[in-house]
Amino acid sequence: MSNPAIRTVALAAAGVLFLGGCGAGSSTQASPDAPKTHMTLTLGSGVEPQSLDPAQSREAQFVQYFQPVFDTLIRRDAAGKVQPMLATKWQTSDDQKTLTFTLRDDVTFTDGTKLTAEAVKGNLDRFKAAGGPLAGALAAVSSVAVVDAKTVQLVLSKPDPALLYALGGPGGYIQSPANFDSPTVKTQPVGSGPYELDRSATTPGSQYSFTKNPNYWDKSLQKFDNIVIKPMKDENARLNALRSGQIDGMIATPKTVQAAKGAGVDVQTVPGDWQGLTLFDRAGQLTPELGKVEVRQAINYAIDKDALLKSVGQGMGTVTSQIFSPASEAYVKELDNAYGYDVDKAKSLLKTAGLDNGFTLKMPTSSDMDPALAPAIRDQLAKVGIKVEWVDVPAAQYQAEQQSGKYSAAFTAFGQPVVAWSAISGSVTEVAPWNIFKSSTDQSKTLLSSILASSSGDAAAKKSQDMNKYLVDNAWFDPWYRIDQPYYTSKNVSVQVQSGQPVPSIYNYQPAK
Amino acid sequence: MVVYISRRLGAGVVLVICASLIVFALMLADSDHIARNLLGDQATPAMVEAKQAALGLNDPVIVQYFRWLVGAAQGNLGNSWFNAESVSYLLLSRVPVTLSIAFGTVLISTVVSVAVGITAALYRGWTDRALQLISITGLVFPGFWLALVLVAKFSIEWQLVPATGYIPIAQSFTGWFQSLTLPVLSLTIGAVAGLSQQVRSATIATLEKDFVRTLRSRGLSEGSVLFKHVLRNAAPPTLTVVSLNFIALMSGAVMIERVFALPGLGSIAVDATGVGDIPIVLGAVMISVIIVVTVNLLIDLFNGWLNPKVRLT
Amino acid sequence: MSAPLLEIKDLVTEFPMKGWRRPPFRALHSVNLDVKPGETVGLVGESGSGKTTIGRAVLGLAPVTSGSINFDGQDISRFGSRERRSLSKDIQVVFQDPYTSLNPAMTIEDILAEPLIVQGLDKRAASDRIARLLDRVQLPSDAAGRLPREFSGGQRQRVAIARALALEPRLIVCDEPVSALDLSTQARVLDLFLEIQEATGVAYLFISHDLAVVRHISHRIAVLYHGEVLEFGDAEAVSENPQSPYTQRLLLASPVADPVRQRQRRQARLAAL
Amino acid sequence: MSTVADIRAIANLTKAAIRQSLFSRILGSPVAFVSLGSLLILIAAIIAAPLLTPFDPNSGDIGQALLGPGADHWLGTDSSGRDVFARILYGGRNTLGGAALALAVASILGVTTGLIAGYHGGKVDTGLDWYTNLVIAVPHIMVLLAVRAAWGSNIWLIMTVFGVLMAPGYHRLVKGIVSGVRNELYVDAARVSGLSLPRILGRHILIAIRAPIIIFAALSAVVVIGVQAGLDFLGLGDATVPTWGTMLNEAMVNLYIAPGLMLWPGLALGVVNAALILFGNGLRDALEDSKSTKRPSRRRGISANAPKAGTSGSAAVPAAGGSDGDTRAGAGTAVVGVPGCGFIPDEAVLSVENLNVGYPSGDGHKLVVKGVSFGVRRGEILGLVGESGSGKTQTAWACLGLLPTGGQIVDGSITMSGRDIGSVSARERRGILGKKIAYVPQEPMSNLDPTFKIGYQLVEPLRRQLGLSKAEAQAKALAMLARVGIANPERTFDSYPHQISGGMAQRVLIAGAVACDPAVLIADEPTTALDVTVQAEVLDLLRELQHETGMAVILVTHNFGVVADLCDRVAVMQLGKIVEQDAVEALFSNPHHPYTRMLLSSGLEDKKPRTRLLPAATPVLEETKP
Repeated sequence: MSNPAIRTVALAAAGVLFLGGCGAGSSTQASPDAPKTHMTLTLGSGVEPQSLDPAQSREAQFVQYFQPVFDTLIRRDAAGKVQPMLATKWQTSDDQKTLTFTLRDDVTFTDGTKLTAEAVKGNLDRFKAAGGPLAGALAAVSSVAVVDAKTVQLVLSKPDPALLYALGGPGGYIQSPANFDSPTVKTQPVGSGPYELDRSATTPGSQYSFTKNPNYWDKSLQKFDNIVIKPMKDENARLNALRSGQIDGMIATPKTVQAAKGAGVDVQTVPGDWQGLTLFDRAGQLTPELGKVEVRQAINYAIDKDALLKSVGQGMGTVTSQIFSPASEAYVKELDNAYGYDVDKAKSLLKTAGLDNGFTLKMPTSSDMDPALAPAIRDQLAKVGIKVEWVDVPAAQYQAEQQSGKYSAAFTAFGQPVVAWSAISGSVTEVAPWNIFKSSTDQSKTLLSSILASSSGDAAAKKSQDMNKYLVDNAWFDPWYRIDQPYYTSKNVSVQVQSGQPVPSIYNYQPAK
Repeated sequence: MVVYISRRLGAGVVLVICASLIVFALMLADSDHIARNLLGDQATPAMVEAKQAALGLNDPVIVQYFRWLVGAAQGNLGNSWFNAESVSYLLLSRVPVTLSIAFGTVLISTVVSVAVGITAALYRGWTDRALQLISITGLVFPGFWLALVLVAKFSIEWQLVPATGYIPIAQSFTGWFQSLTLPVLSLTIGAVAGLSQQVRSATIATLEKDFVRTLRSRGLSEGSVLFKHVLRNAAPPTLTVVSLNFIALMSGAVMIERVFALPGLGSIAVDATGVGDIPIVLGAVMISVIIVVTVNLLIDLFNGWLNPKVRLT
Repeated sequence: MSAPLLEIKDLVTEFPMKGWRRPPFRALHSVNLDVKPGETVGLVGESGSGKTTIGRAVLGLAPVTSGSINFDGQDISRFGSRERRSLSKDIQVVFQDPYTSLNPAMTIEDILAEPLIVQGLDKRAASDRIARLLDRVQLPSDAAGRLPREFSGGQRQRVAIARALALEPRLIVCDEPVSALDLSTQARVLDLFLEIQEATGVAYLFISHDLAVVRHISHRIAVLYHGEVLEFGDAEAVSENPQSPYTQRLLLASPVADPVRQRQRRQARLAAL
Repeated sequence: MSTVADIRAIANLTKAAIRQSLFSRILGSPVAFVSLGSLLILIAAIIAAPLLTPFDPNSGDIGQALLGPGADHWLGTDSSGRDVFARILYGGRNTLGGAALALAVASILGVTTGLIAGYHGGKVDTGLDWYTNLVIAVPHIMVLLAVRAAWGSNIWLIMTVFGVLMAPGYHRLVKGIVSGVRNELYVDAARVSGLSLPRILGRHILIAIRAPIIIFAALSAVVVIGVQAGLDFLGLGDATVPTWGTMLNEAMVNLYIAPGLMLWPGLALGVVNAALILFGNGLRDALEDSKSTKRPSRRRGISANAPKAGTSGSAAVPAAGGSDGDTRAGAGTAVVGVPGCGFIPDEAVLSVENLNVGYPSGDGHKLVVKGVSFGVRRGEILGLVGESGSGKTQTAWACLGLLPTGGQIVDGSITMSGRDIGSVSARERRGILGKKIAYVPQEPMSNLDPTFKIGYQLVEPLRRQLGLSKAEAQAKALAMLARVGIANPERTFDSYPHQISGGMAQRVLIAGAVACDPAVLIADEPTTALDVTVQAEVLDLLRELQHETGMAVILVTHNFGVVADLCDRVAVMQLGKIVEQDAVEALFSNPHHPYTRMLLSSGLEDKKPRTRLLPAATPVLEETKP
């Protein structure tokens, strides 16, 4: 039910590592209070979209630019659970290969076009074909069929546990079919959402302005007259804007939490990324030493995770050794402590691997990593005899460099989706974009297919936990900790954090009482 | 005059071509990451390949460059790769911001520097030393550091002016003025430091000129001698410095833009260069070169008007 | 009579003008002159007359558009820089301005040693020679270690003369060498020029705007006006009995230091208008 | 950006720069000395880093992060537990080393091209000019980022490229100076001496550009360091290399947790910047001071400013004038005038009594005019004659109240219609100047403001002093131009100074001086810069004007011919004193003072050509450096 895209999209686009996705949710649905009239919600964002065409959209921080304009097929509530939106209900076939959606019949796009099954099919087909950043989210969908005017059927090539969650995000944005071939499709979005983009009050690089859709079908989702989103790359600039009353909400890093609290800003956190090293070259193609499991385990033992969390994460987070969110079905509590800080153990493991003299590990670094990380990792690994060679790359190219295949390991920060499969399909399967060296063993293959083959949720959960154990035992990764992602709001608004997303969805904001 | 101006503008066109070619060649020296940056982390190698081909990155450099040049000659700078908008729209929306900052800074720093520089030149002694000390202090503190302090006081503590952002003048003059106050102030302090020294030197040099004594011997008021005659003679070197300051602000104000979240040319240029948004980069180079050429031409014409001896024909 | 040491024939000098397609400025129109060994030829004229240009052309510092400059029977007007350098033994210069003709950053010794070392003298020989040169121009020998700014205008001009003498040239081009000096200093420097000529037999091409100075030091005088030689002849003849009306005017225009005679001259001049 | 700024100002100093040895200049300026000293100490500390700190700048214990200053870590630790002091020292290697590299590249490149362009001029210059314009026009930060994207973030590479981008500044500076120095006579003299081109460039031209380049380098170092820190601050530098900029970047990240981290790299940058700026300014000021000792103007020497006490260049100092002896009031009484040398006539329009003019010097005043007294009657022309350094021009300026900066009337009075105009307020003086007492300067061209039309320069004082309307003032100015013998007054009225000849310019200045019918005209060497034929005409004009208006004229000159032509009375000055004063015929026919006699005998009139002018025993007055 979750989407792998939550992971480092924020990282990649914003170039800021701590703004990744998140997992488990908070409790109640925002209840609509008597809305204050004529209120504008102004948000500071760390990113700016490349295009307002849903087919080119991304997850995480980007959703705030799209949600005002586009309704999704289904809606993720604050806890990350799927709820009806444009689809009032949906049904999954027993073989998990067919999904049937029933659509609302009272929805019109802001250009007057009516929402039909045809329009939904058009959007889904277009999303797959456009080759946008998240085109892979609908990879399992082999065809979309219009059953009748208000029923649409998705046929899958294989089961995809993450598909529903994806349809609550970019994969499920539905725009007016009349706009598909418009020359302004990237700049003047037309959807059926609660707000419309006011192009005249919008300046790329400066602000995106949205006004209330007067004919919207669910007034309870329109808590503001206007929404303004201002891209502000610099966290200090955002904080200054928030403190001086220019914006009402912003994403932040743990480093400013104390200051924000001191300034009377409302601070909330949502479980965020897991951070650590991803050891890409598990077969030792580039760095033969990494092919040995003892070496990967030694790396896990060599890092003083508590010290890192305390210093870099300001203690806001939980030390772990697994990549799965506590909210996901693959989570195994004991695995959080699988690798404690143990230099001697690490040394003896390296000795076992025949590496008394250690080896050199080349990894990319960029200025947008916390400046304390690179030296700390180098020093800690140096203690067990592993020499880290940091290659400085421009922040804007960091993600491209990580995925370039030039490095056998890298520092990564991944969101922790509620659906275990999202994480698995992002980093573990052979075609996963973050399985850079296509790592695969007989055991991993077996485990993967057994997850998909499981008929029940419980069985799948069991297999996912087995997968988790396998990954931890074989040290495919070196996770250090899960961070608590802070989000700040002014006294003018109240907001509920969104599980699985570093920033709250637009629906979660409301004027303060 | 017309011949002169058109020759200068012609040279400007050649300058645009050379400058853009240099930057283009640099950008393409390592263009592998561009498609990947565009597609994000979920892209497969095949998608990256396809994107690269679609952007024309697989063509020879010279072909790519000519494609751009032909478009540019027809007034079409193409669309940004990383943003759906057209390059001209994106850049032109930022020109007012940058020009507002640059003009504001240049104007205020010039007025202040002239006052400070002339005072220092006239009184010398301890006044001179005090003013020099103040202006040196301006050079010692980095602009962004000053900016942070100013925001903390003026925006957060006293809530006098907005902490961030830009408000177009068409929307609200007061808003525009307020949104520029702090950025201009933090840039001005550094600019005054250098410029006032220049005004001081030029004024001292002019005050030593023989004609100043002769003008005084005619009973002219000190104000008239200073502000009409000395200033006009001291102006050309000062103007050259002002124009260099202005040019530097075109892309050099990026730190200040970042601190105040201002959508200026500097930050779009820096961001575009970082990710490899070549159409924007080339457009930004073109705009800056055009601005530089125009500013230099205007300064030379103005210098010619000030000093008929160097007047050009 | 002996053959001329320097012979200028039909010398034309043009300077390119700034600006597009502007015709060059012709500073000298077909100038003819000659200087015999040991002789002083005075060039007199007002600003813009081309007198300095002639001197610079002889020194190779101004272009020769056409015509020839023969030194010792050899046309030097088109010498390359190497041949020109070899001429430094024969032709030297004393400039007008003693403040800018000496490099302010070099000591007197360095300044005087420069031409000597170029000619291959070793340091020791050079320093002996410098002591003799300083003595020759009546400067104290402790002057060698000092900088030009420590000296007055007259003393600096003596240094410049010493530099010109260093290579024992046969011709010295003197470009307004006394016009920046005070009256009493001028007299002493003129005395020095004469004394040196008597002792060494060097020839002077002596350029000045002041007819009285030229008259005093020259054997023959050439009067220049707008790039042309108006009159060239024996010093006495030119200054006592000028043929050209311009020379006459020049002569009358210069005031004499005697109120009574000056009144008469003024009246004569005003009457002539 | 501020430093490109200083190119012109620095270039202006060149002439002064080469007149004093660089080293002594630096020593001579305490500011420059102290700042250079502190820079050198810092550099030494950076080089000796391993001796000063046991810590590795790149590694630390993250468990020991963000400690305050203490016994182990003197300046505390950073967010990964590295020793801040060690990082400051080792970071300084990269920051200052990078800056030095950029400066070296920029200066080597810029100086070379500047030398070539300045010395050769012509097409080479045009081509290099075009190239510099290109480099200036390209947005530097984009080039740096593109280079970084293309070839990686190696600080040395980036700084090399930045050096290339900065080279145009040096190019322009050097070219400007060299094209000036190229025309210096000493360069010509070197060519005539047979020096080869490389030798001339090396010996004569490099020396001239050395000091300005050092000043410029000091100031542009501030820019380099600023840009480098800025790039690091924006996260565009190499985060793995310790520099003060990356330290600032780290401090920014931890701004709210450990604001103290900002302090040390900020301080290091501040100290270096301040030292560089103060060093540059100090050296510049030192050069400016020496520059203000102007050399005498073209044909005749008048020391425009306080002559400095210098070393006498010869043993032959006459009893009359040891220049070192004159630094205090009352000293140096060796020059004694003959009786009547301080004569003040009755009914003098302007009378000067016991005038002493001095310039501040050490613990007192250096007097340049010592106890001068004279007076001038209506309709009279008084000649004030003397050699350079005699104080005649200082006396004239004192009468006008227009002494250069620092100069002041130490004692004595200047009386005009019963009022001491030496001590009136600036406002009152402006009422007198031009109207009661006017001035004709020596160099016609430099005494007209080149940026205003001649008409404007005449009309402006007329309107102010006579309260005329614009039209009236214009009519009067045109009439004055006609009166001084300008053939086409309208055309001259509409011309800029550079469009007219020197003789005409002097007529314009005379017209401006006499326009308000002054009672006294002070003419300072009014014909010295003119050709003899023009000189005669200008003297005629002055005579006529004086006859017409009956004004009193004080004529300052060194030329006895001019005195004989124009003056009624003459005062001879020597070393700040009047040594003799008499009616003109009497003085010429019967000079009393030996100095007057010596001066008169130095003239060339009535001397047999090609004979000695002075007996060998004449006191060598020229040997006294003014």
